Amino acid sequence: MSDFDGAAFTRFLGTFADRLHERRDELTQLDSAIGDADHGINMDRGFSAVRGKLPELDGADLGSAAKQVGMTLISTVGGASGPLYGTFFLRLATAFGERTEVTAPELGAALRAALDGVIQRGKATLDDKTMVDALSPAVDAFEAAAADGIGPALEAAVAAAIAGRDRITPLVARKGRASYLGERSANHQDPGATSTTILIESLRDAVAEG
Amino acid sequence: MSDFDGAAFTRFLGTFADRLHERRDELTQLDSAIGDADHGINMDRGFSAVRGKLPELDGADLGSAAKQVGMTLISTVGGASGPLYGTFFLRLATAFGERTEVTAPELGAALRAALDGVIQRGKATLDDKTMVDALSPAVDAFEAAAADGIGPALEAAVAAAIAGRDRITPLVARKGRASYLGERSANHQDPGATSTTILIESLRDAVAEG
Amino acid sequence: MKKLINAPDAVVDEALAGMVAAHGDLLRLIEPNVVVRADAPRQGKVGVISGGGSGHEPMHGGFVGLGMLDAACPGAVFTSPVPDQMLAATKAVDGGAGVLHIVKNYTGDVMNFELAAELAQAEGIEVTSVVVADDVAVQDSLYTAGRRGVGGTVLAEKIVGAAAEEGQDLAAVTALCQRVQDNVRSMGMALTSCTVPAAGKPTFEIGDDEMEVGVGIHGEPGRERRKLAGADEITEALLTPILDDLPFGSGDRVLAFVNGMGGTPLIELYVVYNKVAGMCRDRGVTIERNLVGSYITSLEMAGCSITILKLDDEMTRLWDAPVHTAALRWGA
Amino acid sequence: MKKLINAPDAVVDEALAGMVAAHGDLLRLIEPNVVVRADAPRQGKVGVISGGGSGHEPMHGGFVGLGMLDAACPGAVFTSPVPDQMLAATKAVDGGAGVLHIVKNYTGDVMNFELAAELAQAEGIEVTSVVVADDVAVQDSLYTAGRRGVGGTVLAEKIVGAAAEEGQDLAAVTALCQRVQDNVRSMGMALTSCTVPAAGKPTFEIGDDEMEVGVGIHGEPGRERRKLAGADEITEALLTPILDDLPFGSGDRVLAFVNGMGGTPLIELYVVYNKVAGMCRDRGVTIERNLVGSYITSLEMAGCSITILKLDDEMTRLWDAPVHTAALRWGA
Ligand SMILES: Nc1ncnc2c1ncn2[C@@H]1O[C@H](COP(=O)(O)OP(=O)(O)O)[C@@H](O)[C@H]1O
Ligand SMILES: Nc1ncnc2c1ncn2[C@@H]1O[C@H](COP(=O)(O)OP(=O)(O)O)[C@@H](O)[C@H]1O
Ligand SMILES: [Mg+2]
Ligand SMILES: [Mg+2]
Ligand SMILES: [Mg+2]
Ligand SMILES: [Mg+2]
Repeated sequence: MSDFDGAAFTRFLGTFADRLHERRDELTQLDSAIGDADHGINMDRGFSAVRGKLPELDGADLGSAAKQVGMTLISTVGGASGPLYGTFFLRLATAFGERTEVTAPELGAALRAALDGVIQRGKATLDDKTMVDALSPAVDAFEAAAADGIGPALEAAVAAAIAGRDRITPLVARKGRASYLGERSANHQDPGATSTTILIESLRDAVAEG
Repeated sequence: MSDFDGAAFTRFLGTFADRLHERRDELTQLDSAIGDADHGINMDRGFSAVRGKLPELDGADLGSAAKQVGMTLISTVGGASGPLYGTFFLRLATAFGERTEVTAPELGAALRAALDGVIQRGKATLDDKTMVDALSPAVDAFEAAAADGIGPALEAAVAAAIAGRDRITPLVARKGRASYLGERSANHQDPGATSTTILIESLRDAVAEG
Repeated sequence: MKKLINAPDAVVDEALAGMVAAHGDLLRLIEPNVVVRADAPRQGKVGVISGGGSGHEPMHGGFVGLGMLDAACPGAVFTSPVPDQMLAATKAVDGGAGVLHIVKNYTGDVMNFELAAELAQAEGIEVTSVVVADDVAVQDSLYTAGRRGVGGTVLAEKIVGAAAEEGQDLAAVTALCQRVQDNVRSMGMALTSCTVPAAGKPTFEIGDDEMEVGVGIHGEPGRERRKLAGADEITEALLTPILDDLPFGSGDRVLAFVNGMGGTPLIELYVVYNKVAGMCRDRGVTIERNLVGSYITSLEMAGCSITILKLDDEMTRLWDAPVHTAALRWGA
Repeated sequence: MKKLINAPDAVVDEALAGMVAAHGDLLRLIEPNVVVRADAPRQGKVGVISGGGSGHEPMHGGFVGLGMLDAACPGAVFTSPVPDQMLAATKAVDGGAGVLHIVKNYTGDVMNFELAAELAQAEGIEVTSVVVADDVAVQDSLYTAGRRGVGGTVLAEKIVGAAAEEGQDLAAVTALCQRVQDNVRSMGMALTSCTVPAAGKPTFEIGDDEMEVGVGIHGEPGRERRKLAGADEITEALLTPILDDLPFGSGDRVLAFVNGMGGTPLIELYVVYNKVAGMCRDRGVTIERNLVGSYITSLEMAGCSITILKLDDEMTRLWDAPVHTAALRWGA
C-alpha cells in the first residue's frame, strides 16, 4: 500500500513554498535578532524557484523530483540554508531512488538519511541551536510512530519539531551567525529551526490532503 | 567733549563678545534654515579671540585697537562674516586714526566708512538680504541723530537696525548662501543682519554704561 | 550626534593629524593648518592650491601630492579658511613660477582667497585665481552670489595639477582651469541631512519619504524638497538639467563623475552610474572617462551628486597623467 | 528605507552593471553573476577568486584586476553566493596552474565554496581554499562556527593576488594566504544599523546614546551594546583586544587598516587613525604601511573596523607591488 507518492511530494513542495512566502517576514525578523536578516528572503527565493519547477516534476519518480529540488535550492538560496536544505533534498533523492511511491517506514529512512546529510554538511550537533535541533527529534518521532501509519507519524514529527524548536530558544548558539552573538543569542527563537518546523508541518498537511 | 573713547570701545567689544556667545545657538539656528549652520559658531570663535586681545588694547588709541580687532576677526572667523566684519573694523581703524576719543558726528563718519567697506568687500546692495540691510539704515539713523548726542543717535541706530533686520525677513536672498535657496529663502530672518543688530545694540549699551 | 569624534572643536585638527600620520610620504602640515605637498616648493613649477571648509574629505587635503595640488587650506567645518592659511600656502608652494588659487564659488571662500591673494601679491608672489561655479541647481546671475562650486572642483584640481606638473606656465595653467570650469556642470541631492559637529544637531529635518534636490556640499537644504524617488528617477532629475545646461550633445566626449555625499555606500553609487551611462548613451554622449566614489562630501550626509565635464584631447591626456595623492592615485 | 536604489531585488544586478560600465577595461561579467578580470584566464598564472554576500562594496568586485583577484562572486545582499558562481569563476580564471579560493569564515560561505570546490575538482581543476577568520570579537573555538572573516580579507586578497601575479605556484600562494590569515586580527563597531533592501527596515534598533561593539559586516548586532563613547575610547576598545590577541608587541612591523562601514565619512576615519597611530607608537609597534577608507562595508552602516597585520619582508614587498583594480590602485 502507498503512503507517500509523487503527487503528495509536489503537494508538499507547493504548501511549503506558500508558507515560506507567507511567513517570509517572520523568518527574516527572527534572523534580524540573531543573524543577518535574510533567512525568510533566502528560503522564499529558493522555494519560489522550486515552485517554478513543479510542472517539470509532474510524473517524475520521487528520486529525480527530490534531486531537482535539491539542485535548485543549492543554485538559488545561498547562505547557510542553501547547502543545508539542498543537501536535505539530495539525500532524500538518493534514498528514494527511482521509486514513485514509498511506505511510511521507507519515508522515515529517507528522512533519517536527509538529517544525516544536514549534520555532515553543517557539522552541527544537538544543542548548537540550529535547524538540526528541530529536524533530529522530528525524524526520531516519525520513525517511532511509522508503524502506526504515515498520518500519526507525521503528527508526532510535527509535535517533536515544535518542541525541539522551542526547547533551544533559551540556549546560546554555537553554530551559524547566531554564535557570533555569544550570550546575546540566548532567548531568541532560531530561524532555521522555525523554517524546518514549517517543512514538517507542510509535509503533514500535504499528506493529510491526499 | 568726548562721546566715545577707548574705554567705551573695549566695553563695547566685551559686551558684543558676551552677547554673541550667549546667542551663538540662536544665530546658528537662523543659519541652519537658510545657510550652513555656522554663523553663531563663526562669530563666537572670532569674538572670543577678540576678547583674548582686550588686555593688549588697554590704553591703545582707537585706531590701533580697531585695527587689532579687524585683523583678529579676519584671521579667526573665516566664512563670509570674517572678511566682512574684519573689513568693518579695519575701516573704523582708518577713520579713527590715532585719536583716543571721538565725538558723535565723528563716530558717525567712521561707521559710514565701515559700512562702505562692507559693501565694497561683499558687493551687496540693499534688499540682497544681508547684514547690509541692518547696518545701512542704522548708520543713516545715527548720522541723522548725531547732533542730538551719541545716546539718542545710538537709540535711533538700534531701532533702524532692528527695523532693517525684520524688513528683509520676507525677502528672497540674492547674496550669500541663502541665495542658493531661491524662493525658499523668503520668510527667514537673516543671521548676519541679526548679528549686526546685536553689534549696534552692544554699542548703545556700552556707551550708556559709561 | 553620532560620530567617531572626540570633541567638536578638535575634529579638524585630529583628522589632519591622522592624515599626516597616514600619508607622511605625500604631505606635511604647516602653521596655520595648511596641508602642503611633502616636496614643496618645486623650483620653476607653478604652485596650485585650493581650500575650503572642512567636512568635504577627501577634498582638498586628499588631493595634495604629485600631479594635483601643492597645498590645501582646510577651514573649520563648512567654513571657508582664513586668509592667513592661503597666504602661508601660497608662500610655501611658490617655486618662482607663480601660484594658482582654485576657489569654489562661495562668498566666504571668494573673499578670504581675495584677501590672501592681495597679501601674497604685496609680498611679490604672482597669484592668479579661478573660481569654480558648476552647480546647475543655482541660477547663474550677475545679481546674486551665482552658482556654487561643487564636483567640478575635483576634476579641475586633477587636470590643472597635471598641467602644472608637466611644467606649463601660470598663464596656461590658469587658462586651462578656466576652460575646465567653462565645460563642467554638476547637481546634487540629499536623502538625509548632516550634523555640523559644533552645532550638534542635523542642519535640517527631513521625512522618511522625502529628499532634497539641488543641494550643495554644506548640508544646506536644496532648491526643492520632493517625494522620495527611485535611483533612476533621481538620476534623471540631476542629469537632465546638467546635460541641458551646457548643453552636452550628441558626439560630445565627457568625463562622468558620480559622487557620494559621505553617508552613501558605493553599491548605490554604481546603481546611479548605471543609469548615467544609459542616459548618456541615449543622448549620443560618449563617456570617455569616469570617476565613481565619495570625493567631495558633506560630512555623513546620504545622497549623491553628478558632474559631467566636456573633454578635449588635452584634458583627457592630463586626466590620465600620473597622480599620487591620498585619494586619487594612478600611473604612480 | 532611504537608499539610491530602484527595487530591492534589482540592487545587486544594477550595481554590477554600473561597475562593468565604469570599469570595462578591468573586468567583465559572466553568468551567473561573476565579476571576472578582463584578461582572464592568464595561462600559467594561479587564479585567485573570492566572493561573498553583496553589501560590502568595494569588496570583492572592486578588487578584481591586475595584482589582486581574478574573479569575484557576489551573492544576494549579505547572503553568500551559490556554488554555481564559484564553479563558473574557477573555470573562467583557471590558467592551468590551479585556483585559490579565499573564503571568509561564515558557515554559508564555507559550505557553498566547499560544494563549488568539489565540483571544480571533479572537472579536473586543482583548487585550494584558505578560510579567513580574523575577527577577535568572536571567541576562537572548535565547538563553534569560529571567528568571522572581516578586514583581513582585503589585505589577504591584495598580498596573495600580487604573489599570483608574479608567478608563484598554487602551493606557495596558498601558504602565503594562510600566513596572512595567521598574522592578521580585526575588530569592528557600529554607530547605526543598516537596512537590508529586501528587509526594508533596520536590522536592529539602537538609541542615540548607544553603540554596538564587536559587530561583523552583515549588519548583525555586535558582541555587546555600550554607551556611546568618543573616538579615542572606541579606538582603544577595538585596538586593545586586537593587539593583545596575536599578540602584537614591541618591534613588530605592521600594516594598520582603518575601515569605514559604509556610512562613516573619511574625516572620522582619520580621527580614528590618529589614535591608532598613537597607540601603536606607545606599544613600540611600527606602522610600516597603512590603509584608511571604506573597503569592506555593511551597506550604509555608520561605524568602523580596525585591522592589524604583522608584516614580514615578503608581505611588505607584495603589498607594495602594482595593483590596478576599481578600488585599489598603485604602481600601475
Ligand atoms: N552549521 C549549521 N548546521 C545546521 N544549521 C545551521 C548551521 N549554521 C546555520 N544553520 C541554520 O541556518 C539558519 C540561518 O540560515 P540563513 O539565515 O538563511 O543563512 P545565513 O546564516 O548564511 O544568513 C540558522 O537559523 C540555523 O538554523
Ligand atoms: N556678499 C555679502 N555681503 C554682505 N553680507 C553678506 C554677504 N554674503 C553673506 N553675508 C552675510 O553673512 C551671513 C552669513 O555669515 P556666515 O554664516 O558666518 O558665513 P558663511 O555664509 O560663509 O557660512 C549672512 O547671513 C549675510 O548676512
Ligand atoms: Mg541569515
Ligand atoms: Mg554660514
Ligand atoms: Mg560657512
Ligand atoms: Mg545571510
